[in-house]
Amino acid sequence: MIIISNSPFDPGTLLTEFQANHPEAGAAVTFTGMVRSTPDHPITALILECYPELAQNEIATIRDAAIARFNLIDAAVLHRYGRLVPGEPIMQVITLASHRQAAFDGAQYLMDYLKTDAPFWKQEETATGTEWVEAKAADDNARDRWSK
Amino acid sequence: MIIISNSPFDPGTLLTEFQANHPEAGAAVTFTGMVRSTPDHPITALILECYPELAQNEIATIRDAAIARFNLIDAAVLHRYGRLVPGEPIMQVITLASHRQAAFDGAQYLMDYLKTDAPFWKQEETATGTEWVEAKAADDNARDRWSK
Amino acid sequence: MKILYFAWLRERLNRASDEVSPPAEVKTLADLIIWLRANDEALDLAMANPKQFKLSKNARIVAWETPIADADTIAILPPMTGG
Amino acid sequence: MKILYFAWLRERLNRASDEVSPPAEVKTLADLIIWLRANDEALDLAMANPKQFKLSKNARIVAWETPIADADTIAILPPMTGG
Repeated sequence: MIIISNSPFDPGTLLTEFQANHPEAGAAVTFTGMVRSTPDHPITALILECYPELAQNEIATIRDAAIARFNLIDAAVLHRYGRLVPGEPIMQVITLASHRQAAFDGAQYLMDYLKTDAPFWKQEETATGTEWVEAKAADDNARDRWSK
Repeated sequence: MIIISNSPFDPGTLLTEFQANHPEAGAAVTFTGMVRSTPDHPITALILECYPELAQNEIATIRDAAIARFNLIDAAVLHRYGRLVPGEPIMQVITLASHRQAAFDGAQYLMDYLKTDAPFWKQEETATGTEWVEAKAADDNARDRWSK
Repeated sequence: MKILYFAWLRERLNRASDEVSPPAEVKTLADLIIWLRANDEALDLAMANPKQFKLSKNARIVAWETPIADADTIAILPPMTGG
Repeated sequence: MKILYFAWLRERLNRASDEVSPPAEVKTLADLIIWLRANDEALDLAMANPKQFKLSKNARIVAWETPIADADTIAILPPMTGG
């Protein structure tokens, strides 16, 4: 399941449904990313731009690779775009596997690739305007550990 | 939050509530362990025995250690006991952190310690009777990687 | 002193607990296990591989060398298989 | 040929897309980028560090040496910051 959407989602509903559909799974790992606003760096919103057709295709490729590599029973990716306020879920990954290590590894692999290879761009909205979030070298490094 | 309970729980409800209570978190990792019955090894139920007071104390210690070590914003552990049928969630761990790697590491750390240090014992119920699940050396190894 | 047994140890002994009054020379958990095994053939057999068991005192896992007192509740814990 | 721009590149150019008709010697995406930059000062400046951009052809990320045709939709993608 891949969902690219500009509507809010409830992280728990997705997990419950996905898990209920796969009674053969022994382990589920769910990653949920949320909009953060901190005292050091307060923001009023995060605005996500996206290239939906490309996102759909690239995420499908990443998801297929994760399922094959870690022998996952299934994997779901949901990613929002549009304007999101602090506390709102931005994206969610769920992996289902027979055992816990595969579910953890699959979820981390998906996250590392999504950070660098999924066509989304974040803009932070503050009291004084908006600014594009810069890509992090740390994210490239996190992805590259899987090709060692 | 630590819950030791013999009542069924909904993995999603717990995640949604926990996440909603912590708007300062940027990342949530949820591990859910479910009862598996496979064609190779069909079971009718899993019966979990527990020493509740000790479980509460030991899980509190493990949880405090995870929060300190990975600088988590919060962590929740829920573990069931009693008779569970295939597909039912057995336990759930949720970690909340500013960033994803800490949330992933914290969840894996909690799982590795819970597997070996939380006083629960599983018994598999099949058509022919019940049998205690044997502890796995792999679980001791998974835990020991954190003390390197 | 209350002794609790869990899981397959409880099944092997056919009881979940005992009330015991060990003699004064039983000062630590390790002493207690030696004394219990000497007085109970089924427990002695079930604990043939003692290192696999963890022990708790008053609902805290503690080292085998921990001192004990009459009012303590002790549990003998087979390898755990939760999670 | 349709060219799509995203995020800060779209903002810098002040438009989300172009329709272009590159000459026959523009055979690959790499050729196309050179040709586009030569014809557009703002794009040339915005792509001063070209290696940071990924390119897509018909909604698939592809290598810079990929051949292109008139009917293709190309996108120039600044470093991604999703997840």
